[in-house]
Amino acid sequence: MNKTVNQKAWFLILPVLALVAFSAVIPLMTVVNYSVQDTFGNNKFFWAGLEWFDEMLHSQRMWDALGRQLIFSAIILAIEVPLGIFVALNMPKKGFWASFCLVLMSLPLLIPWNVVGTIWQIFGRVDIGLLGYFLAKIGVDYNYTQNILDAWITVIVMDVWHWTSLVALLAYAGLQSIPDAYYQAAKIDQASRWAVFRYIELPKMAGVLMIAILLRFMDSFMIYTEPFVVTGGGPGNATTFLSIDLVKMAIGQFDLGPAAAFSLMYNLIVLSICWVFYTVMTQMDKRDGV
Amino acid sequence: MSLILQGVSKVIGARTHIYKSDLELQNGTMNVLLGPTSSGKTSLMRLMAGLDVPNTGRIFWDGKDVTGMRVQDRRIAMVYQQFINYPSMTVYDNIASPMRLMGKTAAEIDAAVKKAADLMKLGPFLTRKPLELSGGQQQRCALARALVKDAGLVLLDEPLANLDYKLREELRAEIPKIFEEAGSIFVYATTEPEEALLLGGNTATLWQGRITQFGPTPEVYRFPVDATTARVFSDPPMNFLKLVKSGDDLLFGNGQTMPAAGDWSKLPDGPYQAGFRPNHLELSSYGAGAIEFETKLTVTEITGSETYVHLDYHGERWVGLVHGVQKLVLGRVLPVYLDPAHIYIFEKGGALVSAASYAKAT
Amino acid sequence: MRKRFGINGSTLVMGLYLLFLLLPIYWLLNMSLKTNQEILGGFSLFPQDLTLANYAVILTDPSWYMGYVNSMIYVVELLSSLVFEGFGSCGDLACLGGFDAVFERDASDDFGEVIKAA
Amino acid sequence: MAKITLDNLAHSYLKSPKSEDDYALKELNHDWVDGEAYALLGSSGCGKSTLLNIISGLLQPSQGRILFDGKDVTNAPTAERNIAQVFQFPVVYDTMTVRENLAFPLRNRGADASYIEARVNQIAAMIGMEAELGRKARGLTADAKQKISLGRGMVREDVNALLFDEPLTVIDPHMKWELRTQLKSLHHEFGHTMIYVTHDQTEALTFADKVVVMFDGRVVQIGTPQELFERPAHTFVGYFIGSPGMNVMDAEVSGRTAKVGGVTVDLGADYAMPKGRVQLGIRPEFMQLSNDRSGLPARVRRVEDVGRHKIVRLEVMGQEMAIIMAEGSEIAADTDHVQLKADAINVYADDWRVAPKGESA
Repeated sequence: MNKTVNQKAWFLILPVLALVAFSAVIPLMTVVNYSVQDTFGNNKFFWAGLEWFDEMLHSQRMWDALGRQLIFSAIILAIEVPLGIFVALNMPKKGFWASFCLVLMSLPLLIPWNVVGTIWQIFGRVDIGLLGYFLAKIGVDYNYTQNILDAWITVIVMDVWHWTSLVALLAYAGLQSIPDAYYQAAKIDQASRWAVFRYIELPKMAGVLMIAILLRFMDSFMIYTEPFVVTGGGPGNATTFLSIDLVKMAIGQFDLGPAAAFSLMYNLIVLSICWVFYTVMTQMDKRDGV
Repeated sequence: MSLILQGVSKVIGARTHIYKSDLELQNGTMNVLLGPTSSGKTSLMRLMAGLDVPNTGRIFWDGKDVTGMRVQDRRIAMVYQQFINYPSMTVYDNIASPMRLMGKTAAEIDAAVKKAADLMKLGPFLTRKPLELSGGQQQRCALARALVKDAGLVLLDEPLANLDYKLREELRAEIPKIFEEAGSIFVYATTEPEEALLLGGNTATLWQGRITQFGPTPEVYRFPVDATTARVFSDPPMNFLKLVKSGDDLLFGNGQTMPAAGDWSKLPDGPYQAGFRPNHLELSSYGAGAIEFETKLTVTEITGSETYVHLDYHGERWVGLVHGVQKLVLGRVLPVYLDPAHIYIFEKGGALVSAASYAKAT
Repeated sequence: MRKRFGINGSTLVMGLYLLFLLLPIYWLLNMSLKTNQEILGGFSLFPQDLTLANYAVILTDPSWYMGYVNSMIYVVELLSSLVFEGFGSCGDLACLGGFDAVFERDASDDFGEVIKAA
Repeated sequence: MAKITLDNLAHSYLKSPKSEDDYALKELNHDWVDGEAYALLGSSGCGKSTLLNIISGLLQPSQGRILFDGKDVTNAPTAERNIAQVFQFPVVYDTMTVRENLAFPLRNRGADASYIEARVNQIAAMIGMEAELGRKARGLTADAKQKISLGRGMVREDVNALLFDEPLTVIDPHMKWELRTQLKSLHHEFGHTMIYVTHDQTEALTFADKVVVMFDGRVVQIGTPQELFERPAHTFVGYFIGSPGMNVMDAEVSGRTAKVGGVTVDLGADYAMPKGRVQLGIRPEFMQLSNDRSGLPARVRRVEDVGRHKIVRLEVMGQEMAIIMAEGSEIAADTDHVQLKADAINVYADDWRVAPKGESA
């Protein structure tokens, strides 16, 4: 293609390259560096090869954290996606109430992570929290600092509270793009409510839902602040997810080598899952293009 | 002044949108690109505009090679099938926008906008926003914008397709009048043969990415170079009939013959295809020498003054357009008549070998 | 009849969902308007002794409000670097041939595709 | 199949309409005869889609009733009315195959599998999509999708009525012919009551037994294509039907003659003395150029060759008019008059047609 190309444009991306180098490449290389070295303190390092990687692969602690992490992500996806779709389906289509709902629903999305943690930390307390107090009142023995199940429920409900609206808003945008004629045709075809959902609404939402799932997965897979504020990873290690564990290892115990190896593997997992998503999505697009 | 496309082609991915084509458009002419959807009309226009760069070939404007030149460096105006205006601007500002970009003075702009608005009958609506106007008025606004731009090349991509039938009819009559004096090159894409005829000027017929013929519109209509062009440039579509020339006779149907007189006598023996337009079939008032076909009537459609008859002739589907309101019984055998002067003969490959003799007379 | 029930169903769902979203936020607000004694002293749905003292502390004590100041500085710096980066991305587009596309559209009013795509 | 009765029907999109102008559809009484093919013809915004949506139940009228075979269905939901409708833009279920799309309305009504199979194959043959039956509908071209929509509309045999809302808008001219003819032969074959909304006069006239012309929320004429062509009840019908539309000129009418700008024109029938703004209407097909000083003085402005005929644009006493001449006919250089065919002239008073004495209604 002999398109008109302006070579000067290359100079314009230099600042970006510099910025990316400083903000991403250098930190990453530091981590890579740590992951293959060992130290006895005093800023003296020596070569350790793949020892840390080997150690981490055989570390029960990491596998446990990964297991918890996967279970957590699976649960919140299983709740937030259907709930988000359900909420989107019930949202008003237009007018004042539509804007009203949109504004209120975006509130949790605007709250900083640690504040979300604080809110739920207080909300769930038996003595002064609305939720905890009422649960105690009706005789439910609820205590997220002691009981593993309660801790999990709290962390999950908190994430659902924080992020379901995102899924709902994306699904709602997908729904809004469906022309009225589709619903009218469905009425005339005597389609059931389920059929309307299955054959009209779901296909139209599929694209945005993939994005929602990807976003929610990545975000939940890297979750740190909120559970840390609420449970601090406990009781015991019950809610110690990957990034919490990583921080404990790196900063709490100063095991820089294993932590670096750990974080690189963590990175690889996230990347490979993104790649799977990307492949699935482009395959879908290809199928559409036929 | 002219726009010349030389061996231009466009391939995107595995699909060829335009096969190697040549075209020469003269200044001050109306040029119609006629062809069905996705026959390459829009692709060709995008090449002319410089929105796409051809894979092969060159484009010359006034003798200067403009292949690969950016759109904003050419003097081009374009109007689309969708009514495209700036929604937040008034009609006045919409029309004025291209002139403002050119840095004209306020007085110049005002005069030009008023003139264009007058031509497009938009005078009373200058202070309104486009979305407060009817579809027809919105498209007039877009046309007015193209008009004031004083472009050397004005591209109109099915500008009337989204309008009501009657509005289309009115604007169609106005467009050639308005653009007559502008002295630019006009290119107008359409799927409708009748629109091409009404616009006059020159017509290029397109079929599956190829320009099958280019010439003055009535000439292309009356002397199509091949069966494809004839089919594209006929609404309802042209009817076809298989023929075999053998000696002094043309054989068709179930052993019917007609004499191979005049030009036809010179044709070598072999199979041919005859084509004729629906309006040349007659039910009654036929002249001497007309050929009779026994057909089966499948459907009739009455337009109020005329009747479309859909016929089955030995498996060929024909359409006839006959005068008056005809009450006919469906499914019956219906004799129809055709004056041989209206028959075009194409060779098996599709190329025209003998034009209808009536066409030569007009 | 059926239609009305549908609207009520949706309203109910939305009502419950919004309640779920707003309760924790309400509780935070509720807390912020109570005195420390009231918070620790016992449970109440509304502040009995409405006070803005907590806000006064936040806005007057530097050890509290410097956090906000630092956040603002950070945001301003982030924004300026984003603008910086934004210019860079433009160049990025140009290299990929997108540059032409971006400006061509403007020049020839070619926003048909954009509208179609939308 | 059913007879559809509109009783005192009117609709306004406003909550409390005040004047008649607030009504998108003005009061209307009409019977749609069982088994006939109707076209609703009018320009955009004339209320034709409103009327269609009221019949299909997608819209509740602000006043009046709709009856199917005498049964009041005004408040019945769409699904209970047992009608089929095809929309302007193709509505297909993307994730289903073409076969599933066609079978959908039958499945929803619990038809048995063998019947569905047979019926779907029959419809697929009708719309010429047998080869694509197993394919996903996603990614098909717009006209293929619209063919599926048409097929889905026709797949049920027991519908009360088939409604079409400008179904051929997205279809190529050549394909339009084919589909319209298909619809027409389907109508002959199955005898469904069909209502076809369009702004395209050719589509309306060729499709329908009876055409309902709407203008500004009002039905101005219901008639066969021939009646609409020869005896337009309103100048709008004259203008809207025919291409180009009817020529209209101011005149003074008394009895069998009219005076147009000082020239006397024979009317061929007795119209007495109509009141209001009196006009003559005559179609371009019934006017003829002359050079013997008979008729109205005229000047040829432009000749358009449309292939099968020529359209001559004239200036007649300061007004633009059109006449149609046969293909290949020549215009004499000294042409300066135009003649009107007396029995093709209609007389209008305040835009409504005046019936001559002796004409049966």
